[in-house]
Amino acid sequence: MKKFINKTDDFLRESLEGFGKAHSDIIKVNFDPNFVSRKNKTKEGKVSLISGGGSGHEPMHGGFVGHGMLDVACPGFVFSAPSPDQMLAAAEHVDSGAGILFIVKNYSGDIMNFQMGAEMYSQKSDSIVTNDDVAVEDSTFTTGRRGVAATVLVEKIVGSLAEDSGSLEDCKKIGEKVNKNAGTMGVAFTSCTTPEAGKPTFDIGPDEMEFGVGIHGEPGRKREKIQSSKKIVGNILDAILDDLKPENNEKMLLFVNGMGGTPLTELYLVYDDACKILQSKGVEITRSLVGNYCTSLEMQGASITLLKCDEEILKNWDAPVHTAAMRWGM
Amino acid sequence: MKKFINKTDDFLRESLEGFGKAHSDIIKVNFDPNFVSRKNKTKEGKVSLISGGGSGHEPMHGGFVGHGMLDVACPGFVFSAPSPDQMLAAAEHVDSGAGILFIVKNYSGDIMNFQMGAEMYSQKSDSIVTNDDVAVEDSTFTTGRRGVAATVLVEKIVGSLAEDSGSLEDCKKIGEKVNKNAGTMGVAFTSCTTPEAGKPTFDIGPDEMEFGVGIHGEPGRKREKIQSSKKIVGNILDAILDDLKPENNEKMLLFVNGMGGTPLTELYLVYDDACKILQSKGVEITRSLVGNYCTSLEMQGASITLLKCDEEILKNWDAPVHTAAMRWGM
Amino acid sequence: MSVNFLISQAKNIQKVIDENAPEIEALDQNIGDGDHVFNVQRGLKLVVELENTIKDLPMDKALNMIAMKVLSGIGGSSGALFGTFFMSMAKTTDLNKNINFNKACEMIINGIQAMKERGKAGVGEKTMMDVLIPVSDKLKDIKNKNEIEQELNDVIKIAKDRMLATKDMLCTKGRASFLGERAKGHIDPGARSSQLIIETICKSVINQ
Amino acid sequence: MSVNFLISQAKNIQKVIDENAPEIEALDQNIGDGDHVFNVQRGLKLVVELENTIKDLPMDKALNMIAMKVLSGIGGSSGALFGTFFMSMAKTTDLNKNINFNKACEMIINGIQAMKERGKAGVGEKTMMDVLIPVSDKLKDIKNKNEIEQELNDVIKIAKDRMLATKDMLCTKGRASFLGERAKGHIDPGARSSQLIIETICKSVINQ
Ligand SMILES: Nc1ncnc2c1ncn2[C@@H]1O[C@H](COP(=O)(O)OP(=O)(O)O)[C@@H](O)[C@H]1O
Ligand SMILES: Nc1ncnc2c1ncn2[C@@H]1O[C@H](COP(=O)(O)OP(=O)(O)O)[C@@H](O)[C@H]1O
Ligand SMILES: [Mg+2]
Ligand SMILES: [Mg+2]
Ligand SMILES: [Mg+2]
Ligand SMILES: [Mg+2]
Repeated sequence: MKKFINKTDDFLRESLEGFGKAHSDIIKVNFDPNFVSRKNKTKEGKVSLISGGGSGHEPMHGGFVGHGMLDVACPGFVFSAPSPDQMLAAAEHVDSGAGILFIVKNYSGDIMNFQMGAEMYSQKSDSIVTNDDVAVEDSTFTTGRRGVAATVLVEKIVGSLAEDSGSLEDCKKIGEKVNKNAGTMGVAFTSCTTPEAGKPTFDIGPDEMEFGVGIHGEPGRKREKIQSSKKIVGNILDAILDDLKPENNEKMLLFVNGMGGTPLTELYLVYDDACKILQSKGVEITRSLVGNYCTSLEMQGASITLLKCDEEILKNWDAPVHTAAMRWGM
Repeated sequence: MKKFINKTDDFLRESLEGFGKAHSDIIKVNFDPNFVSRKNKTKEGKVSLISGGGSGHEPMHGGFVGHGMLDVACPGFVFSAPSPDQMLAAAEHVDSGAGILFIVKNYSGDIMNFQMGAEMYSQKSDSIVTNDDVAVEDSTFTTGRRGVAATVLVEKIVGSLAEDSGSLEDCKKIGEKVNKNAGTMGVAFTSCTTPEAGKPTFDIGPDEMEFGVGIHGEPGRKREKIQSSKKIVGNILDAILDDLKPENNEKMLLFVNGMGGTPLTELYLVYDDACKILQSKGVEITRSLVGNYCTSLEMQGASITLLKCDEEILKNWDAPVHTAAMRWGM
Repeated sequence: MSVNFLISQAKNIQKVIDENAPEIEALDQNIGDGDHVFNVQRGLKLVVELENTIKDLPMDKALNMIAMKVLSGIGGSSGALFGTFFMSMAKTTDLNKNINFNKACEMIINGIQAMKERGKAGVGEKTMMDVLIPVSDKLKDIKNKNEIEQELNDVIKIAKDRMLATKDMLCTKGRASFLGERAKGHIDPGARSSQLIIETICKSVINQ
Repeated sequence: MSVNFLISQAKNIQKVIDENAPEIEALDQNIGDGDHVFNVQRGLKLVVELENTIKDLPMDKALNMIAMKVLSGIGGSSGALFGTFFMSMAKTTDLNKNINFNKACEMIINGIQAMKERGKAGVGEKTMMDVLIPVSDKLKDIKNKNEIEQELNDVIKIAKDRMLATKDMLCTKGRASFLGERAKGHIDPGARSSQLIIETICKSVINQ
C-alpha cells in the first residue's frame, strides 16, 4: 500500500485535523465523537442539515459544510457508516429550533446508524434517503438502490433552501424531488485500497472495467472489457435515461464525477462525450459540474449524474455557497 | 492503458472541448491554434497575463483563466510545451494596450517556444520564468531549476495585481518576488501514463517512491523506500526551508498539491504533518491551499510549496478570483 | 453468567476472529466493501479494553457500557446491529439476580430480536440474521432442557449449516443486495462472523 | 537539392524513426519525459502530409511552410529547435537557383547555427547539439571537396560517435539537466534522433 499515512489507526483523525486547520475560516472539526461543523453557529430558526457516511469519499461530506450547504458532516471510518453518537452530538451541536434534516445515502449501515441517532435525539428531525444509483435494480423487497453522487446535488439544493428559511417540510420535499429527479451510474478502471486492508478491494484485469461500480468499490452490473469513452458514456447515459425518462428538450444538470484517481482532462473528455450524446437525444444541458466530489479513495473511474431541473431546483442550485469544496457567489 | 479516451490523436481536443462547454460562463476555448481565453474581452489598459505549458497538469493552466488570474492559457500536447503560434494568437487575441506578461515554467522547451512567440509578437511584452523546484540544484551554467506548483501562486498573485491596474513592470516585479519567495518539492508513489505512450513513464517498485520527482514524471533527487508521511513531509520541508531560509516567525503560505491520483484525505493528512513540523520550526502558516492544482496526469504523490508572504502578497492572494479551478470572493 | 464471563468470551472470540480474518475480509470484498472484519475486530478490541472499567459493575450497567462502545466504536452495519444486540440484552428484566443458563438464553434471544427489528432482515435474506434467527429459535427451544451439551452442539451445527446456506442465496438486505444474481455463490461475511462467534461461545460453555 | 528531395528524405527519416521508436522513447523516459519520439513522429507526419501543398513551390517558400508546420505542430524542445532549423534554412541566400551540394551544406550549416543560438547549447551539454554542431563543422570542411562519398561516411561516423559520447556526459541544457549525476549513463534522446536523421540523409545521398 502506498499512501501518505503514519499509523492506520491515526489515518482518519490526522486527516480530519489537517482538514480543520486548512479550512479554519469556515469549519471546525470536533473529535470524540467526530463531526465537522460550521465555524459560526447556525442562525436561530434555520433548519439544520446533517449528513455523513463512511470516510473515503472526500470532499463528500466534510467539504460541503458551510454557508448554503450542510451544517454538519459526520465522517465514519473509511467505508464504514458513522455511529449514532456522532449524529446525536452533531444534532445537539447545531440545534437551532427549526428542526434537523438528516441526509442519508441508502445503505443498511447508514440507515440503521442514522435512525438510531435520530431516535436518541429528542427534538424535531426528519430524513432524506438518497438512492440515485441506477446500476442497481430498484425494489421494495430489497434494500433498493445505492445513494451515490446525486447526494452532492441534494445537499447543495436543500442547503440553499434551508439557508433561505425553508421549513423542515419544504427542505425534505425539495430534497426528495432532487433525489427522484436524479440518476447516476459509475464505472471503475482500478480498485481502491482502504488503509485498513492495505491491499486493493477487488482485482481487475489490465483491460477490464467494472460497469456500475459502487462507491465502496462494490461490484456493479458487470465486469467488461474496457471500451472507448464514447461507448462507456453512451452505455451509462442509456441506463440513466431509461430510468429518468425525460421529456423531449428536458432541461438537465450534467454532473461528471471523478472517483478520485482519474485526471481532470479525462473527466472533461467524458463531459464532452456526454454533451454530444445528450444533444443527439434532445436533452438540454442547463447546468454542469465536473470534478472529484464523491470519490472512492484513489479509484480510477467516473460516474455521470443527470438531474432534471425545474425553476425551483435551478434557483437553489445557483444560490451562493461557501464550503471547502464548492464555492460560488460569495 | 486505462483511460477515458476515444482516439489518442483526439484526446487533447476533446478534453478541451468538454472544458469549454462545462465552463462557458467564464472561458472560451479556441482551436488551431489552441488557447483558452476569458469569455469576456480583457478590459482596455489591463496588463494581459498569458501562461501555458504541456497538457497533463490540469487544472493548470486553463483552469486558472478568468477574473483575477490569467487572461489566456496555451495548452501544448500532453507534456510538450505549446508552440509559438499559440502564444502569438493568444497575445493578439487579448491585446489591450497595456502589454503582455508571459508566465513560463523553466523548461528549455517552454522557454524556447515562448521566446519565439514573443519575438513574433509586435507589441510590448515581457515574461516571468518560474523555477521553484528545490529538488534540483540551481546553477547559472545549466538550465537551472524546474518551474512547478508555485506557478499557481504566481498566476494568482500577479493576476490580482493586473486586475487591479498594475503596470507591466509592477506585475513582473511581484511575480518575480513570489517566485523567489517560493520553494516546492514533490514525491511520487506511482508513475503517470501519457495517452501517446500508453504505458507508464517510469517503473517503480511497490514499496518505492521517487523523491523530488518532476511534474512530467522526470526522475528526482533519489529513489527511496516509501516512508511514513511524517518522514516524507519532514524531508521535503527540510529541503524547502534550506532553500528559503525564512526568518523566525516568518509568515508563510502552505500549499499541499496533489499530483492527480492521491485522494484528498491523504493531502489533508500531509497538510497536518506539515503544520506540526512547521510550527515546531517557528514558521507561522498564514494562508493555505490544499488540492490538485498542478498535476501529472494520474500520478500518485504530492508536492509541498512554501511561500514567504508580505503584505503585498497577502493582499493579492486574498483578492477575488473567478476561474474554473480557483474561486473566491465572487 | 457474569460480567467476567462476557469479557472472557470477548477475548476468546477475538482470537477466533483474528485467526479467520483473511477469510472474512475476502468474503466482504467479494460481495461487500471489505471492511466487515475490521469493524468486528475494532469492536472486540474496544470491548476487551473495557475490562477494568466494567468488571465490577452490575450486569445491566456493564452491558450498556459495552453497547455504547460497540455502537460508537464500530460503525457500519455491524456497529448498529451488534450495538443493538447489547442494548437490548441490557434491557432484559431481573439482571441483578444470579444469571443462570435460561436467563442467559433469554438475554440472547432478546438481543437477536432487537437486531431483527433494527435491520428488518428475516431468514433467507443472506445476512447474519440467517445464522442468528435460527440460533435464537433453538435457544427458545432448549431453555428448559437438561442435556445442555448435546443441545449446544446442535446450536453449533445449526449456525454452521445456516452460514453455509447463505452461499446460494440471493441477497435482499445490506450492501450485497445491490448485486442481484452476482451475490450468489458467496457466503455472507456477517453470517460467517456470527457463526464463528456462536460456535466459540457454545464450545466454551460446553468445556466449562 | 529540390523540394521533392526534402519530401523523400522526410519519408525515409519517418521510416527509420518509426523503426527505432521504442529505443528513442525509452531514452527520453530515462532522463526526460518520454515524449521526444512522439514529438518527432508528429512533426515528420505533418511534413510528409505537406507533399501536395509544397511540391511545386520554390525552395524558400516550401521551407517556410515546413518550418511553420514543424513549429506549430510539434511543441516541446524539439518543435522549437527543428522549427528554427527550417526557418533558418529558408533564409539562406540564392535559393531560387539550382541548389548544388555546396549550397545544401550551407543551408544545413545555417540551420544548425540558428538552433545553437535558440537553445544556447554548445558541444558537451548532452543535447542534440552534440551531434549537430560537429556535423555542421564537418560540412563546412567538405563543402568544396570532391570525394563526397568518403566525406559523408565520415559525417555518419562523427554523428554516431558524438551521439554515443552523450552517454557519459552530465547534462546542462534541457530537461535532463535537472538530473545532475543521474543523467550519466544514458544517451540523450535528441542526440539519438538527430544522429538517425543525419545518417539517413547521408546514406541516401551516397546511394543516389
Ligand atoms: N439490514 C440488515 N440486517 C441484518 N444484517 C445486515 C443488514 N445489513 C447488513 N447486514 C450484515 O452486515 C454485514 C456487513 O457488515 P459490515 O461490513 O460491517 O457493514 P457494511 O455493509 O456497512 O460495510 C453483512 O454481511 C450482513 O450480514
Ligand atoms: N536548450 C537546448 N538546446 C538544444 N537541444 C535541446 C535543448 N533542450 C533540449 N534539447 C534536446 O531536446 C531533446 C528533448 O526533446 P523533447 O522530448 O521533444 O522536448 P522536452 O524536453 O520539452 O520534452 C533532448 O534530448 C535534447 O537533445
Ligand atoms: Mg462498510
Ligand atoms: Mg516534453
Ligand atoms: Mg462491509
Ligand atoms: Mg521530452
